[in-house]
Amino acid sequence: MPSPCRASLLIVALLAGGCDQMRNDPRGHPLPETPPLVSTVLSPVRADPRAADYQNNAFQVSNGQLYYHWMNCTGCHSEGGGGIGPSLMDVNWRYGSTMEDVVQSISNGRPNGMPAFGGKMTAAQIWQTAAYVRSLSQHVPQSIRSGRSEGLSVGEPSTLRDPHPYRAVTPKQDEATVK
Amino acid sequence: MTDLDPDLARDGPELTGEELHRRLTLAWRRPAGLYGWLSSTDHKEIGKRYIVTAFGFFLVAGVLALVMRTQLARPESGLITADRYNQIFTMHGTTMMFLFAVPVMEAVAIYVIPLMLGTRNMAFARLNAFSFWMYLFGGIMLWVAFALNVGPDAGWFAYTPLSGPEFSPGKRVDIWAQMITFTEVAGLAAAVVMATTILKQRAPGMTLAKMPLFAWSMLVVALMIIFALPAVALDSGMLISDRLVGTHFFNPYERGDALLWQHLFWFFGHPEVYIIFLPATGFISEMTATFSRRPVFAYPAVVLSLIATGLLAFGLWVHHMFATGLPRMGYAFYTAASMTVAIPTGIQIFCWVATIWLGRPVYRVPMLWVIGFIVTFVIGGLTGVMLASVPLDLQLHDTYFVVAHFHYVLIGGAVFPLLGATTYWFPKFTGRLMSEAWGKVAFALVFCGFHLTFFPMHITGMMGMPRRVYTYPAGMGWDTLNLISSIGAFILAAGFATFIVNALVCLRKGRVAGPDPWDAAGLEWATSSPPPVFNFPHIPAVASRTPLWDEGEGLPVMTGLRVDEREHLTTTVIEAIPSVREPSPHPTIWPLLSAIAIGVTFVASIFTPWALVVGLVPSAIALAIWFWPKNPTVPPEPTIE
Amino acid sequence: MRRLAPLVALLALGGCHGQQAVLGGGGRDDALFGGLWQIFLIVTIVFYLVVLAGLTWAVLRRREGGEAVVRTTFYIWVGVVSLTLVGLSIASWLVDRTMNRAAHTGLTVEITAHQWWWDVRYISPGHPDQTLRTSNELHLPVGVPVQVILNSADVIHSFWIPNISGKQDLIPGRNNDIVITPTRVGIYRSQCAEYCGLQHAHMAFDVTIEPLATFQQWWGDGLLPARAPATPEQKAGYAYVTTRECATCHNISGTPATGKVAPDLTHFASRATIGAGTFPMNRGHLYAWLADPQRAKPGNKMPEIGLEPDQLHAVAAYLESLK
Amino acid sequence: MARNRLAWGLLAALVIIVAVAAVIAIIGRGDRATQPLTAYTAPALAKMPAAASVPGVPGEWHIPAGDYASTRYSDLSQITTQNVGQLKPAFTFDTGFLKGHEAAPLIVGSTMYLITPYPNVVYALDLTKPGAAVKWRFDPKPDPKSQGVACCDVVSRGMSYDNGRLFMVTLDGQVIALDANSGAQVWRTPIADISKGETVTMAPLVAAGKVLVGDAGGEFGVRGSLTALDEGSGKIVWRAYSTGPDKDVLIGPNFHPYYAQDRGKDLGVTSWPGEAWKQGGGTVWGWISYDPELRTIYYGTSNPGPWNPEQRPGDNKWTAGVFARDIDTGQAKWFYQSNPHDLYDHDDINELILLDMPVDGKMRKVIVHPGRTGYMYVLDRLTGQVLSADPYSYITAYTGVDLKTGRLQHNPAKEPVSGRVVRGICPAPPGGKDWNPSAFSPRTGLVYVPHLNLCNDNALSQPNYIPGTAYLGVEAKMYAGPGGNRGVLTAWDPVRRKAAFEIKEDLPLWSGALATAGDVVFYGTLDGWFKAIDARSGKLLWKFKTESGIVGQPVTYRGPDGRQYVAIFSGVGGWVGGLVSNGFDHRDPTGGLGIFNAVQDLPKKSPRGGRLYAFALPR
Repeated sequence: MPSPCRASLLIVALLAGGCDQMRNDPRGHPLPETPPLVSTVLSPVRADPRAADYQNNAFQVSNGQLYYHWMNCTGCHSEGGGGIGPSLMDVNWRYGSTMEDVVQSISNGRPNGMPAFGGKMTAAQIWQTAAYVRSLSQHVPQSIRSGRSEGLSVGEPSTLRDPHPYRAVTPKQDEATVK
Repeated sequence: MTDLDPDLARDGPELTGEELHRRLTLAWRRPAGLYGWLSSTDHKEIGKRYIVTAFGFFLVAGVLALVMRTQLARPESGLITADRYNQIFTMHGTTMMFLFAVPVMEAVAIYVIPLMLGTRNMAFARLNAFSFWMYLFGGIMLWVAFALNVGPDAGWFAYTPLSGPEFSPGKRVDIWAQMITFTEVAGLAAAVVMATTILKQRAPGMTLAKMPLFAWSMLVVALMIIFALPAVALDSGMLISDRLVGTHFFNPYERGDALLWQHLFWFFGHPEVYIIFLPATGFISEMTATFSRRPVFAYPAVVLSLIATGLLAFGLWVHHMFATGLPRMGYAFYTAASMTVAIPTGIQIFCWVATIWLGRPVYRVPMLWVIGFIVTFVIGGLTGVMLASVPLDLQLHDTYFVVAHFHYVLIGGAVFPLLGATTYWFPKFTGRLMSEAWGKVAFALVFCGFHLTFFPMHITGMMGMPRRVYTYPAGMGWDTLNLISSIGAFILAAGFATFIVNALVCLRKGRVAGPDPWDAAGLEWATSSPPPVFNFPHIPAVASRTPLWDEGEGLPVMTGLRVDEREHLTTTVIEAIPSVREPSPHPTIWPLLSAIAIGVTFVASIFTPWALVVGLVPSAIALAIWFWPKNPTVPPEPTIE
Repeated sequence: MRRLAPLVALLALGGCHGQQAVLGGGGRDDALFGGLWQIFLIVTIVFYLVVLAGLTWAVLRRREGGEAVVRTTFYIWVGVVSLTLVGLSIASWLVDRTMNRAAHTGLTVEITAHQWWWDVRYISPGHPDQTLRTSNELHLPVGVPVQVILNSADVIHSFWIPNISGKQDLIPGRNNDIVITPTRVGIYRSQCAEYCGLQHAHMAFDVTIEPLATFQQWWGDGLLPARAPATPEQKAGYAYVTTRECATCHNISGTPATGKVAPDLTHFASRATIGAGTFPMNRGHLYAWLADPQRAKPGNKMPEIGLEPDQLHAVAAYLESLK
Repeated sequence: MARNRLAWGLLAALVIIVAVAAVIAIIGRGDRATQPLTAYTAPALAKMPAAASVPGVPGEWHIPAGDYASTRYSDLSQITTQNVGQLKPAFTFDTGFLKGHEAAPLIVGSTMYLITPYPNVVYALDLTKPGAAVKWRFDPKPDPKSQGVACCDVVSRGMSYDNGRLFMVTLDGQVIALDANSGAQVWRTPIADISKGETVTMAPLVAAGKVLVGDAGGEFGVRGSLTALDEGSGKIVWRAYSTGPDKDVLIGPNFHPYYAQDRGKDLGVTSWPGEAWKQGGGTVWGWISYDPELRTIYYGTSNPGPWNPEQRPGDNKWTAGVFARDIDTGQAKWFYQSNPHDLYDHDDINELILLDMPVDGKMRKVIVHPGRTGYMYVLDRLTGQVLSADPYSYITAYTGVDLKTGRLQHNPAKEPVSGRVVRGICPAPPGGKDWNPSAFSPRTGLVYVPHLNLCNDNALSQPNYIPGTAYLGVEAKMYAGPGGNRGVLTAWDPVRRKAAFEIKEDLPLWSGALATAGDVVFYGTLDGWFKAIDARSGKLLWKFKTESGIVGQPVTYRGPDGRQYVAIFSGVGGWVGGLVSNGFDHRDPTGGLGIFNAVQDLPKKSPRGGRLYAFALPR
């Protein structure tokens, strides 16, 4: 569709939640177009332009969901609830919750046991996985996330789920296992 | 309005001619200007809008088909990306099936049926207007989404789990599913209006046995819509709930089933293709009778075939699912059912050929389309019989053989009769005739282009080319055949373009047509072309199947309807004995506003399920005002002695 | 109208040669299909000619009347059409029954379809260590009925080797199966027949039908671990492939590369295509695929790794050595 | 109008009934012992084997299991059923760490030795001083990365003491020998590789001059093994793998398994597809028993990897079974696979209690072994024959054990299949009983089994093997079994092959048990209660609320002042307690490999903690 037609329909685009959210560019690193007006208003401007493109694009978040399961993240973090690793659905972030922090955690690992996936995954895969991880705690617009995954039901229908991030009870002592 | 003498307020021998025409126009006129245009409830205006919109979608979807054929003309061609091609073939299928085929048949019927039955307006006139607006908003939503790269890309029947939440990220399939909700509401509304008009508002004396065949086919189609469309509305509702809210209707892990989608969809899917085909048989019956100068041979046989087709259509949907691994004995039942549905169609073909054989055929352009229809559709019907057999279908299913089959039955079986009917009723719509010469040129181009495009597809299908591939490797033996198809597609497009240009040009420059240019027999040819806003000054009475041929000028009429108030006559279902004079609804803006409120609710519910709750309020208000009883200001009726 | 006759004849001829063609004559079911196809074709052509004849006569006839003869012809026509259809459905049912009654002789192949590639496991009951896993290729012994168990890991796909037998869908949550009996040695091509997303067009695999002995030899070779790298370039490629991104998804038996979610590469070079039918297997295409898989097959789950030129040569050299 | 009144009446009645039912249901839960309290004496008693006791002074505790036969019985009898009610805490010691404290304290002479969860600090407490002051402290400094590959909390299950030396293992798999007096390190030998997901959490067993340690990491696709190190030098004497060719598994000519299913050449390879045995699991992270007379050790191997059974067709030898090996050479004597082709992560590493027991009138050397499959196995120690296998917990996954062939019969309705959730599989992956060891009392002849009552829904998915990450392929959701109580203490009579009495507990029982000559049995609950019950009737005699959930192993000893002390660690953790020590989001029922869903109320009932409690009768 030639670009003038797209520009003329921008108003309707606001209604349809922005047209770049559905861009199905499989290349993995979409052209860093300026993110749609709507999302810049809601969230502060990012240091790395790639963050917005991965985080605001349903296709990238869906790929991130695939890699989250392929790279065995569910083994330690389950479907976001935690287990060996910490929970990714609540507001407690040990190493920061911005896209860049999550990408850092995935590619370089963390001292207390998070393995480094730097050599094992490409940059695009890491960015997509980070986008999905942040969608677990509702840091990604609702229209981007999928209703459910095709497997074991890991939660009740979204109308019963509370929409904002879950505020976990932070234990009184500090996080570190060693006093 | 001038205060009229109360006893002159009714049409009758003393109030007739010019004076009656003036008063009736005064009573049935709609307010002028845009507000009047938006609030019109006249079946002719709604019918014309429907036809023009449907043909608009037909052309746009046709352009998409050309893009697809250009991409497939050469192997491994990189003209468009895979994602774009998937969106285009989904939009082509969805637009053709949901936004063109079914609505255009209803549109022609909305215009022609009241004239055929000799009544002044359709039964639920405001519901009729509401149906058009819902259809229009559904179409606009789909195509705006396509322009914004949010077009659906899971195929026109969007099998789960590909169309499910995990494998179709984003809002693409939601838009598709919501479009289904729009078109189902529009389809059901139009069907209710159609069935009620045919059953309750026929001209006095037009018993069921004297009803024109097109009215019979539209009655069967209306009832089929009422039974079939809810299945897909439920299916798309469940898919939206799965995708947005997280229910598990189609998730095999949690007691759902991926095949549930297919069963529900095809339970609607197959009746849908007959909902498209049966009105076309109505067109063919009307045109064959007119241009063979005699009524259709064995009228009862044709009517029974229509009803049989309508009933059998609901019993054979599983032939779309022969490869999904259901029990083989069940398949044998569906093979038999799919074969049986060919019998009523075979009977109708015989009756049309017999009518031509028995009559003195006149080869005007509509008759050419009838001949083209028979030649093309029978091939489609026969390949359909082949696909009904399980062993053959297991090889041919989802290949280009099936693409050829359904284009033969849809373009051959429905678009050819539609183009013929448009040419046939064009003088009644516009008062002018389409040019015969350009009509023949258009027919030739469409006929040759069609066969050149779709016949080779039988062979590409036999050579193993699967459906819906955006490209194919070279050296498979498919290259030349695809090239031929692509060339044929452009010829076909040229044919359609010629037809459209012929229609547009003749709007003004066509030969002026009198009330009955083809010397046909139906009641629609008893009124002027284009008919006045109230259709008939006096409601005609009917004594046979071909009133104009039998009574000619001395068509008996029934008088007594009010002149200063909108009124039409309701007759009994079987014998069409006049029973009640009923007020017909006045033009009102509320169907449009209700459609806007409900439409916005549907679109917003794609983004948050709570929109359904919030949207309920404006919708309820609009509907309440629409249905609010208007106390009649006119003094009560003296009873007819 | 006369122009249709040659086209109809062409239909009968078409499709009888070619790697991926119905009536290819490579399997028992395809032969049964051929027989039934001939019956249906002849019957439908005859009926079509009758209709055309009737139409032509009706169009050219000038005289009127003759209601009675038309009425009797009508009854004959309805009778003939109904009987023919009944006959056709009985014939179809009989052929379907024989197709369905194929004996099964213990050779089982489990095929799991993924979004846009095929995972094939050869099962020999009672000997789990004989289980052979390959991807995007199918070797079968000629003349031996084999049960193919069909399952899908994501969406609905369709397993179809036109030269050998009809198709059967692979549906998640359902265990479909089909028994096919190849009857002619040769190499055929198969392609997914149910729309399954972005790269439905590039989801093909090659079918090699060979004598039983060759097949068992192939199966035995398949069980061997991958060949060790010989040349220094191959060693560099081995180092990259078994430690970096490739090992996370791909499996090469006998090496630390043990990923399970992508095609098996143990005997990659012995396959006929790259990327499930996207490219033929040769050096040029291997370079193109490794450099940018998204350009060749956009949307497929193999990301663009961005290999340096020397890494590209090393990896390509190592993969080519995996016969 | 009459119909209206009738309708309203019916509606009101219905509401009342529902309210009453709700009240009953609420009262019904909660912690109660409902079993009828009948005195129980077994006619013919099982006895402890003569040479079971560990060299050393009675009244001390040198290895976590108390003795080589793993009976956890102490013949101290100062605390009896009459006076246990007056037990008071004598002293407590805060370890300073907040993870799962699963270890058993050791008492040698007048010093108590403790090992904490990661970073596995060892404390020596001088019992002569009031409040048990710290004599010395040893910090092994294990690699912090090991915390990422410990499947079920960074725990340690204890140390072993032998002639002047303490033998411990760190989470990252380094076996360390310490001088018991000074705490100085004697030698240190690494036996596990955390980059492949291998850790060590078990308590090593020291016997016949050898330190026996196995690895852990079945959830990470590790290849299981048992290693014997020389007690003096720390050199590896022999290593027996649980999968692979016979020479790796130390299967030689004198290997005589009782059942045909376990006989064959290189079954460790032929019962696996392709090279799957290299990530085959079969780790050794549980309990080892030793029979000095036969110089034979008995231990169980864990679940095969990955959890998803469809990825590993075949019996998956030698996982989920019991090995008997010669302690000197490591050569296998016999093997019984209790769970061929495991479907539900039912390891077989539970404790193996060696007894001499009358079977069909004849005294036989047996092993009593409460399996994770929910069956109480009684095996013949010499041949590996299954003498009896009776369910001690609620089972739907299996229909029984065929004593002729020894094969476990699966219930086809409950076999996991891809593409569909299989529901109501009991017992859940932690099994009828997880690692927490039971105790045996020769005075009553009963085995006191602290176990679970959990079921689960199970869904298979596509697993991917990446070294150092979890290799599962299954998503599970666990919940309480029938009756709503999630834990049970069963007193099982191996001779009569049925339960003498049962005590239902609300939360899953994750602590070990201790039986004493005073006919008192001690165990702890997940919400912190340390309980003592009458060994014969199961009546609750005494309980004490500690600061955090108890997942440790109770021990008893005679203190320097001659009084009998009972010591227990209180610090919630382990697989089930991980949701408290790691934090967990209740909206994801598959958390913690599925177990967090069964104990969503635990964070409210048990805070984190890490403290040793020692109880004694008042002076």
